Amino acid sequence: MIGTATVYGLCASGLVAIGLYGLVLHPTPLRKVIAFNLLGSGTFVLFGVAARRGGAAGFLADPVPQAMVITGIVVAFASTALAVALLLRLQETGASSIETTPPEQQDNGAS
Amino acid sequence: MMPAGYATSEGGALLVIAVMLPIVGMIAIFALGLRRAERIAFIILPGGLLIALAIAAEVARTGAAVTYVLGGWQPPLGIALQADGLSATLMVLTALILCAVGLFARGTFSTPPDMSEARRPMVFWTLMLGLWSALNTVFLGQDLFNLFVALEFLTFSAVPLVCLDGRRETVQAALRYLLFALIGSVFYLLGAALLYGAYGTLDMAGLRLQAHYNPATSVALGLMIVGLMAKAALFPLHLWLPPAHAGAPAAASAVLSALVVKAPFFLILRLWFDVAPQPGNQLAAQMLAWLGIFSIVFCSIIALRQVRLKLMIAYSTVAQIGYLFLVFPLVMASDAPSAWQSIGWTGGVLQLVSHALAKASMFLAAGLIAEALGHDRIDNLNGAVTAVPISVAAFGLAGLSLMGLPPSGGFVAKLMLLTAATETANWWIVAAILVGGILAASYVFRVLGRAMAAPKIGFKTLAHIPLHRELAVLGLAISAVVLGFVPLQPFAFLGIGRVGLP
Amino acid sequence: MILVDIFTMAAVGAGMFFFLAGTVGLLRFPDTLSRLHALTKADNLGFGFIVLGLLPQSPDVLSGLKLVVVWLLVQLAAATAGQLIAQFVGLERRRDPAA
Amino acid sequence: MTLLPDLALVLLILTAAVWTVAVRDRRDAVIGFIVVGLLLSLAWVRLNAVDVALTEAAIGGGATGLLLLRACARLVPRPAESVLPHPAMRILTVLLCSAIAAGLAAIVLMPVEPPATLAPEAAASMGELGLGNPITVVLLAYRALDTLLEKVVLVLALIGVWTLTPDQFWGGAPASLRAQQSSGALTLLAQVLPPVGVVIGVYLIWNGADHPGGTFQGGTVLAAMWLLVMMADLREPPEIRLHSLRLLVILGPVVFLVAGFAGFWIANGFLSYPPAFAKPIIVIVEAALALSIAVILGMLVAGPAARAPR
Repeated sequence: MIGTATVYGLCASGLVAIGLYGLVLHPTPLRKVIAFNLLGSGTFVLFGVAARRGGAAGFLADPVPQAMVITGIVVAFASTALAVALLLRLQETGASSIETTPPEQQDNGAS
Repeated sequence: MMPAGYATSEGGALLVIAVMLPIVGMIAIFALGLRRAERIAFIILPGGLLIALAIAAEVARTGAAVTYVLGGWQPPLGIALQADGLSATLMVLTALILCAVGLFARGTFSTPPDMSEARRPMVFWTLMLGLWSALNTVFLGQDLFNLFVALEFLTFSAVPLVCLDGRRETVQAALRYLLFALIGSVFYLLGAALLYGAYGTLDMAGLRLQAHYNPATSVALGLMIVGLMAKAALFPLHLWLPPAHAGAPAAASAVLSALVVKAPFFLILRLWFDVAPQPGNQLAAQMLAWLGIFSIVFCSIIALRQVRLKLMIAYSTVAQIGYLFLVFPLVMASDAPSAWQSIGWTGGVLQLVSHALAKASMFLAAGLIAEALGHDRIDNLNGAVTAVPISVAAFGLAGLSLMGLPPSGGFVAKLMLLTAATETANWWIVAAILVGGILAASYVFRVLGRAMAAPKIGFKTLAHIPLHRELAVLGLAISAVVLGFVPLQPFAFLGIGRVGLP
Repeated sequence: MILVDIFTMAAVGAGMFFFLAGTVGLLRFPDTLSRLHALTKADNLGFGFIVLGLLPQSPDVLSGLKLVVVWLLVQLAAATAGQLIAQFVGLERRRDPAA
Repeated sequence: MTLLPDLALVLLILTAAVWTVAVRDRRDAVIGFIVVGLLLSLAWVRLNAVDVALTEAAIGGGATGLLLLRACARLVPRPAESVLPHPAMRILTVLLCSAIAAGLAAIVLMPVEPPATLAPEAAASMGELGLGNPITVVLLAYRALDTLLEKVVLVLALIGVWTLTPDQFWGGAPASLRAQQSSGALTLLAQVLPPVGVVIGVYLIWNGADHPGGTFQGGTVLAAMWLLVMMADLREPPEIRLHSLRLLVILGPVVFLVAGFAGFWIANGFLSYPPAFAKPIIVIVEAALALSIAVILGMLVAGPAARAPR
């Protein structure tokens, strides 16, 4: 018997796969960041599924994983903000992709 | 099912202070900023060192783990912090290295007199303190979600340090580092979600009692370990590390290479020995060791081919981290009564500690050499020994540890790993340790040979290096050497507070 | 009680019809401005009907008041968004009259 | 039959997610992502997680969406946006992703019986604190350390973003958020909405003690109001050297820390609250945190300083 939680569990698996695909294959950082957020959302839904299944003692769902998800969403936002700031700064300094020459050939001057 | 309860022990409050003190300092700098950054940091640094030493002393005195249950809420609902012998050791190590790095950085990240606040000092010192608190949380945390927050805390402190100078290459390196770290975190969190769904707890002690082999547990642990591998830069997930560690200012590189990459390894160690159902999976252990072997051999060869000193040291970090992953099959095959009484375990921990000291010293020495010569091209290092003799000496002493030559902590660590590998007939690991040592010797002597060579005509030193900075570097290198005088046997201290498992 | 429920069903049903019509318009109309027109009209009416239908179901005056506030806020936001999109379209047309 | 709406929603979410990853234009991808976020908040309601639904709508869809849209606007357009790598690499990635998805799906399809949960433990201790919303209790009592550290992470993220300021601009203000074309409608909205929005934000924070809502949701609404005012050009982003700004950023963590350390004297240790005063302490901490969150979110969206200090 498939319940509501299971349906969303499958949704979470799908989101993880889609997000990971984008994260690995997209060459530009902005698209990678978007894909990372999809991947993160899938992970959070997985916590939500555990929470929904764990409803007991008068609670419709287990509050502990739900609270974890709230913390996780905020951290994911902070990561996105930092990544966006980095990629905008990268554009200002002249590069537009994180795929450039291998590090061995880069000119890392004295600090 | 409630696991054996945690109880706040006598010195438990020390753990809270170890985590919170750097945060207080960080907040104070952020709010008061304005020229006081360095002064505040130099109040926090010795304070934190004292706390770490006190915790280690408390663990040694009581012979048991020091515990603090936050808010009195019993795990798994609440969160507990716990210091056992291993975490206390790593906390002292962290405090020592941060103090040395602080001494090294003193004066270089101070605010110019004509400014009310400058970017680099303010950012450097706040992030350093943030990093410290994050590392302490990683070493003390007992709850997998709490540890996720700690890992993110660590990432957010470490990434901006990489691009402190704002050059294109370093911003690029920081972005790549951030993306790898985020993938690692998400994989870790995925595993945590699966474990919660299966057992309704993320407390390590609770999981240890309940966990058994089933698809959920295997997939969860697999995802978590892969995620942590990306953060620890194990081959083939190491590509982010060299540009990031080479691009950061020397003081930051030292901390990143010595400590930050050790945190995810520490968590892999804990997942493997404290959470996963025992005995561990043979195949997985062999795979981790093989990735370690690849790290050692490939990245040592790449290090040998580097033109820049800092990139060479960064590749050497990836290689040296490879040694840590040899521990898993060695411990599993050992016939010691518990994992932490095996020679492989002790060797692994000692490798972690001695590499941290040696690598911190090496990066700082490279920083001073670069400051004095104005560049860090290895082929052009002639005369470094006349400009910064103490730093070159420190580089050489630290090099002993990387090569595994006596007397040094690295020698003892590698000898222990070698002994464990021969005892358990893991011949590939024996070969990797020997080859790794030869390769490390080649790249260290290549640098030393150049640095000791007579200066070229027209050679002049660009900057005068204050003595206290060179002494901080030498201090770290000597500590790495002194570790070479420890007895060649498992240490009881590292086993304190570890629950007895076969 | 029955009468109230029938009223709710009728009103919410009407609201859903307008939403459906708006969505069809959004998908089928040829250019941005007429799509926008279809969407905002349907939004206003559809959402208004749904709030109207739900009002008699609210347990106390405060909840009813919240519903009305939600309706007002959505109106305000939708109107502004519609304005901004229309302005953007105008800007594009001036830049490229062929579009 | 009862699963039909859920199945439809899941299908919509996955379609929007595929579109987000596959579409060529990056602005379309951002819009796709916002759509996923909004649909996900519906999914959270279906998972009986109203608190998470509010957070997802406010931060996941709203704030992240705004951040990404702003990034799109500032990035130079690139013709070859989605040049896909070698087919072999793509096939390999598809296989890897499918394997992970299949593994997760298989685990989801084999739930443990009885379900693993901490709900009974969470319920048992709720009475001691006098709060009605279990999520707030978990966030501010049982797992207060996580929440405290996460606030510090937000401060660090802000420092990280500020690190990217060019040296000559340190201390100055971030780039203006105003649109290229001023719009009367936007200005009107920015004048009318904030008073209402601030009330709603405060309501969410206050109400969060006993009902869905709380610090993050309320704080994000406050941040949204501030950002709206900045976008309508009624206010410029503040200079990052401002003392008052710095103090607002750390207000939440400081109040939380003080409450935590006070526990050593007035209760049983760090981050523990005396039962009689638990609720007022938690509400004060939440209020301070929400204010800091609002300021930090706003400044994170505004980005590093881009003008020299005046």
